[in-house]
Amino acid sequence: MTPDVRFELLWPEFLVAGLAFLVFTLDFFVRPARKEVLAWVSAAGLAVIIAFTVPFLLNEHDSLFDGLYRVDSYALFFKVLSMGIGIAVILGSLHFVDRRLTHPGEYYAIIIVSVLAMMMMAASGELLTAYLSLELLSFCLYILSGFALQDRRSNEASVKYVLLGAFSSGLLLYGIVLLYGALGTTHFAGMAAALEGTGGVDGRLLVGLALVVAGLGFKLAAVPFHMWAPDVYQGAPMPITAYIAVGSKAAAFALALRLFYEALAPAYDEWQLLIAGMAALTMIFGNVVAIVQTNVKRMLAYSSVGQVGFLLMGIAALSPLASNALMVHLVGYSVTNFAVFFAITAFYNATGKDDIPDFAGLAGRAPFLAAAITVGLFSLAGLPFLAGFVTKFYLFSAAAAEGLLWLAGVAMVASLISLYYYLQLIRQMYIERAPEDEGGSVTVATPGVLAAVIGAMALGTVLLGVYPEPVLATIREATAALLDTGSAWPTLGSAGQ
Amino acid sequence: MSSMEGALLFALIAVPFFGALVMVFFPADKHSLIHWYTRAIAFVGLVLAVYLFVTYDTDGDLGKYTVDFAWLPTLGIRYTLGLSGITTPLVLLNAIIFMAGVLVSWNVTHRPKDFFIWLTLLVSGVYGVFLATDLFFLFFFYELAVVPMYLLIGVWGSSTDFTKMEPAEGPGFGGGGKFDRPKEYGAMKLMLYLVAGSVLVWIAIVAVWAEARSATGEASFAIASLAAVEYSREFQVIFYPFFMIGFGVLAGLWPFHTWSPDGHVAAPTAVSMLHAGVLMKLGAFGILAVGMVVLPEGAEAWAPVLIGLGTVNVLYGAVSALGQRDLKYVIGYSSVSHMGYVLMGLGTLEVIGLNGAVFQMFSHGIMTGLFFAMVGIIYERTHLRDITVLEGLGKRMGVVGAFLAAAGLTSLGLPGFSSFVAELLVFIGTFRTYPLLGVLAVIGAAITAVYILRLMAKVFFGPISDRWADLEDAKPLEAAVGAALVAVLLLWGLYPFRIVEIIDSGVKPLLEGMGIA
Amino acid sequence: MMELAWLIPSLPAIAFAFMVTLGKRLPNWSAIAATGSIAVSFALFFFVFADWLGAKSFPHPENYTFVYSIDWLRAGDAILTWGMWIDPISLTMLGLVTAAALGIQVYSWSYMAHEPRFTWFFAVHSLFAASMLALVMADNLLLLYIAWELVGICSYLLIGFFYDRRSAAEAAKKAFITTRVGDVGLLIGILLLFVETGTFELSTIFAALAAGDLSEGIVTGAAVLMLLGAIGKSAQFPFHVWLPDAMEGPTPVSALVHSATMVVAGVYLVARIFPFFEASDTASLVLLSLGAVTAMGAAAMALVMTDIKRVLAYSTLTDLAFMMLALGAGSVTAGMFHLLLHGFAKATLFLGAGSVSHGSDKTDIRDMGGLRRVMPWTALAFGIGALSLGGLPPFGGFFSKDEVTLAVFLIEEPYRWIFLTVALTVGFMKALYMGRLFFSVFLGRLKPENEHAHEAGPAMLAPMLVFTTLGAVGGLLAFNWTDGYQGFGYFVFAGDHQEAFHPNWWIAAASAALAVAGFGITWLAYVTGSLRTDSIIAKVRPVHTLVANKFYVDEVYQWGIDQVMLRAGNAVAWVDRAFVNDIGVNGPGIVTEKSGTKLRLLQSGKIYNYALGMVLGFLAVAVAWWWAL
Amino acid sequence: MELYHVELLSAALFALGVYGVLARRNAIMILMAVELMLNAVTINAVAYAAFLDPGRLVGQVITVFVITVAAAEVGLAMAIILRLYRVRATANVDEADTMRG
Repeated sequence: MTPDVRFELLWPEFLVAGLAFLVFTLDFFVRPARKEVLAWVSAAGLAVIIAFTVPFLLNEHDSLFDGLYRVDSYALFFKVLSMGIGIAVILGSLHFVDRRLTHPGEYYAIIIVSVLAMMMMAASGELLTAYLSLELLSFCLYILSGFALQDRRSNEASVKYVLLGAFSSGLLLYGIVLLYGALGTTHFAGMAAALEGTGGVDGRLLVGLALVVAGLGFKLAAVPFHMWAPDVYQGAPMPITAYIAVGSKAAAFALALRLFYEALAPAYDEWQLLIAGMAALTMIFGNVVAIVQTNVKRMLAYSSVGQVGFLLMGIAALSPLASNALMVHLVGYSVTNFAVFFAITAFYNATGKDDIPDFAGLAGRAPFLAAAITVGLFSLAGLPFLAGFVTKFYLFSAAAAEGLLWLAGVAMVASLISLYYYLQLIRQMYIERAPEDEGGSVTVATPGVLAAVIGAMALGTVLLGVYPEPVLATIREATAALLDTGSAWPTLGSAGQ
Repeated sequence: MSSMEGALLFALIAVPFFGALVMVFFPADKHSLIHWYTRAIAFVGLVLAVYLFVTYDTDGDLGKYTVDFAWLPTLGIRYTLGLSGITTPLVLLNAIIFMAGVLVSWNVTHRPKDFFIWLTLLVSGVYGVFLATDLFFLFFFYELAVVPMYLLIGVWGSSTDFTKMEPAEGPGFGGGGKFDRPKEYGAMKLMLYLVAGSVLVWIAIVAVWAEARSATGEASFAIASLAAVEYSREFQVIFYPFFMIGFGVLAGLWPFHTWSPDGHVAAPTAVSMLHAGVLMKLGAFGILAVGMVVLPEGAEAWAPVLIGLGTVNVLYGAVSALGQRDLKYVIGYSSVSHMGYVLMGLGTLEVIGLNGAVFQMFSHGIMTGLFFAMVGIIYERTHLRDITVLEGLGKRMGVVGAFLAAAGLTSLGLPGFSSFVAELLVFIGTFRTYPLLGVLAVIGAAITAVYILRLMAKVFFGPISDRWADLEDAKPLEAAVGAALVAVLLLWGLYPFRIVEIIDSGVKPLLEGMGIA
Repeated sequence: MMELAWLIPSLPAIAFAFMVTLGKRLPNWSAIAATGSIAVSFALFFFVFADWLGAKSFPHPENYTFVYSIDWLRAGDAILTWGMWIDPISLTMLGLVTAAALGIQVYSWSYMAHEPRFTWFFAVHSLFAASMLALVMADNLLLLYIAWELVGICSYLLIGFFYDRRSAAEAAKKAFITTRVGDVGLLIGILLLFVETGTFELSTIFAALAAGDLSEGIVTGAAVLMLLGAIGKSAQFPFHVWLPDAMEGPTPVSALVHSATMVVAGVYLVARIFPFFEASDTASLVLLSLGAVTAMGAAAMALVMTDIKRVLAYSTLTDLAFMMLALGAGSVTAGMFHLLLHGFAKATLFLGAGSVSHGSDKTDIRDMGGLRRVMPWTALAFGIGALSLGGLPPFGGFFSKDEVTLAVFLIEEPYRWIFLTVALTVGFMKALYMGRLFFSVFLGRLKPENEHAHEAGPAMLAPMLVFTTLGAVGGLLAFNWTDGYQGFGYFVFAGDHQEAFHPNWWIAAASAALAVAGFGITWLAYVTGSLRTDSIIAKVRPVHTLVANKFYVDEVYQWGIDQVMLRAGNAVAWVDRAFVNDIGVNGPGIVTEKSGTKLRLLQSGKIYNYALGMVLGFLAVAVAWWWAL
Repeated sequence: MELYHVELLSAALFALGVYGVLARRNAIMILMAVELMLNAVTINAVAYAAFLDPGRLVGQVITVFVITVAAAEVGLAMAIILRLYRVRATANVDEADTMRG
């Protein structure tokens, strides 16, 4: 152990953990009617921590515990992103928790713990650390997805998630250990060096890599490791669905990006095509199956499976440009999905329905929600003036620049397919008329806080689509850190930076 | 070009775009305010476009950069706008059709706010495509122009159900059999088709960008710098079809045209006008200003295919129109046929042919706008578009009939109307390159005469039924729109010197840039 | 005054614009504007004519002049200008057109007085005059084509004047589309020449032709293609079907557009591009054959028709074919001369026919007879016109017919006798049908129901009588009256075939004898009744049926349109929907959706299946890797 | 004893675990099968540490963490399965298939 570990660099993590405990504790003292306070405390706490973290870690670049734990701008970016996602989910959950869930204290505290896990995933510089933070995140999500205790589906989702999650963690761990056996280390940097040293790929390495891909693929919900996703998305409480779709995915990609860029880059030639193939399969499968869905959550689940395919392109292309593209797409994806999911949450809060035909005539009943959903869906489909257009354009350009034009082509076709089912929902909202009976003509009210979150996300979607440069500048900073520690780039230098 | 004109170009896009955004905050039930507001936006655009057209300096070069703003430097994307001899008339076309479309939409009372917001956004997208000189933004606006279409058709459109119609008497009104075309189908097909086309374009854009980046080491989406790169012939031959077919889908290129009649038929009047009048031109414009400019060798290699498909368009569209029984379907297929001339002109890769193609874009835009405006009036009054049922309307709707006849005569290439000149130039270009196809194109114009006159004779001539005893003719506003459009057609038909001079000033440098002429 | 020649077509055009825009507000001014403008144009014609005669010491080798030329369009290397070409051929036409238009407008004042769409009639009439004048003065093929099409559309509008009559609407459509088919050929021919020579200018094209820059194939091709346009407009076989139907229009229209002026545009075109026919024997032979076939067929049909205007229409066809024969035989002089005199005579006849139907509300000649008693002036005019067109000396028609016959006589072997026979036969038939028409309408017994019929008013009679006079004495133009004017052939000629008047007495005698015979036979049949037409018809029943049904050409065309073209339209429309759309467009969509339906079955909802999926995924990854290495 | 002996043992154990997950219908049994897989991991880790990386304790540390995580996981999973039992009166995962397709 190196003695001079700069523990102070972990302050943000400590603070988040502390916040979680604070909320757990506060829960005992807050009257049931006033549980809202907990949400505000959680959100405000995370906001304060963000405000503290950014200046605190801005120019730090260090690795703690002999490279186990990184403190760099890449990690910082994801820390802030994670906490931002946490705030959004907490505020977005407010009314949902109020009306449909019990135990709000635990709910918010667990979300904060999971934020901590996400922060750690992006910072991990070693496989076991990565595994541990990943498990921490998973545990939180297992609980959260089953949080609607009275809902059979929530329970079913939770069971499926936890059993398959445990199974996948078994695969991942076995893979990690095999890699350890093959390369003699679990540090990313060391793995890269060892990979460059080894002439061929032996059985251990191969099986180990395949298992790691399977384990991570589960987390990312890449085909064919995605099968839990639709069920869990559908069963989990609505804000948690959003959280899984966005937060868990962002963290998993943060980890995957670092792993592939820092540890596995030397074997680029071996895995590029594989990841590209997986990406293609994922985007096609996700989008094609989404077409035939009738439940909006399930449709969005498949849609986000499809999105994973797009994101995987960023890994398959492996270039500075591609990593930037992946991250900006991730940001755009997060904002956009939140806009859609929270708007659907608002609808569900008011009506308790979540099948696509239930949205008929929403444009008349709740113009704001309909507009937000439309903005989000159009962005997901990659239409202009919205985040999705720019980020997809970026991502596909980056892929093409690395000779993966075919993959970009597949992705564009997949986007086209996705447009079809997005339009089905939009058609319900704008073209179909609301059913006359069963209160179909009742206006759907959206509480102020939720409306604010939805509005902010929709606005973010638009802003990112109109002028993405500031976000991109930040991302360039962040990936610079990734590349500093990364090993030699197999294909090209930093052209395009 | 001065900074003043740069500001004008900027305003041309910004006024409708931000105008639409501002409209979001209007109270939805103030219909009159919304109508007048949109008219004002359209009028501003018209004034700007006319000013730019009138003052256009034909001695300049292709693509005058006037607005330049680094937007996403990592990829080399800049927000640059410019005006060329090719785009100047097209911008004017867009302004005219938008103005006309807004005016004839006086009867939109179902959610007019949403309608005009989408319509205005669409128009700003069209302006953007014409003015953008950066490929990214061109594509950006291209998509923007397509997207609102779905809702515009889906919400405000009308369905056609041939399964409920009585079989037509007499030959030739088969209309392609009994089938049902709900507006949602038309809207969805149109949307998916156009986006599918843009996917191809997108692939090609990205491929060209990546190729240029690896050749020059510099990332740029500026069309001019992309065009300056020497791509290998193989690359060009592979990727030009992506542009050609991708943009061609929007231009109604056979066999990717079927979205167009179905879409036009389902769309509300103003949208049909803008769509057939302007939007389809975006496709042809894209082939010209992107495909040919960036990949000239590819364009040369594929020119025979393009011109051949264009000929198929001409004949196939015309013969198809012959068999239709729905007024709007006739015009929809006529658009397919007329866009064929544009494609043929592009396929000639020859200065006169290209002049003709661009002029035909303008001319067909105005003409088809007039068509749809008048058919819209008929439909609004009679709630019918079935040619086999309508008869003798000329007695009651003389003005509408006259304008429709003017559009029809333009469409069959009657001298005095601008389409004649445009088609003549296309014919000349074609005769110089592929004389046999030129012959077919001229024959296509004759078939046009058959279906147009057949339509006129059926719908407007003959004895009128008592059913239409109190049918109302065009209102003054509608008549004014019709008269204005006819005046434009006549103006450029009788004395096309100026407009062709402008177009020529854009076409020549373009061809020089391609290494032809 | 030559530089003001551009005003000749422009004035009626301006009048048109005035009437279309302001006609509804100033209804009283429209007829004045129309007639006034054409009157001024008519006057201008004389000034231009005088100028031309003065400027060109007559006879002159270069018998054309450019008066005015403006840039109309510039694109690439194509510079298109609008200019005027004034030579004896165009001057002849100018005179005929302005005179006919003026006279017929005056006639229409009273004839159309009760029409609600009076203004529209005069507006289109003015536009027609403008386009026709532009056509004859065009110095380039493009302008000619433009004017050509405009003339066609005016014809369409005028035939369809009574648009609420289904038959009128159909006739208008038929006329436009039929001529349009010919125009396809014309346009292709023009474009062909443009591609070869780079210009539409007639002078340049002729220079290239003279210099031998054009290959023989191009010359013949261009000539035949342009001939297609000419026979469309001049309603020659096989495009003749529209002209008889075109009589649905008001009578002044039939007079002006469909006999005296517009239909001769085709003849004019052939005369205009005559150097091409001179250069190509094949083209000339085509021209001759078409003329012969049309002349025979049309004359036969004129013999059996019973509608007064239709008889005149078929007679027009015959005469147009006669002009074509002359041109095919190489004599522009004869062709133009017949054109001129036919114009006068036919105008007389149509105005007379209009007067008859105006006064008696009848159009079928079987319902008429003895009308000279109630409308003597009309009878006089019609009679002279009929005798003239029938080719009876000393009326004008005899001279022009004689010129044509003579020209045909001068054709080289081996076709000479064939065409001469045709010409003489047709000359005989002309006399037959003219005699039949005149005698059965005006002579004989007045039917009781026609007793109330009345003579036309002065505004109608005056133009009629003027044309009658012109037609009667016009033949004198053929003679060499002065040293300066050595006959029509010294004025209108092609190339350097200036020729003085030189009659061939044998031919003249033969044709005069045939004319007399023709009128004599009809006199016997329709006046004295000593010759029973019924029995003659009964003897040649099948032939009569064939001719009375217009050789079934209309039926063949109708069949072609209904069974071929419209069926093709239906078929393509169906293919477009069933294949291109339902399979090509919907197909991928359906396939995608079907795959979605199938693929979702993979998602069974069972945990162990999901785990199996993951294991298989892992295996696939591992195997793929293994295999790739 | 060679490394590959241990590796084979571990692989066999892992495969058994995987088989258990795939073949069992009872949630508890599935959980136990997962435990089997994790045990295979620990054996492997220790063996690698002993054979390949004797100076350091990476393998052992992995083992310790895995055991801890596995314990937590079982606790969590049991709680969730208990809810399944409460709601559906069975721990058979066949019953938990209302969401599919």
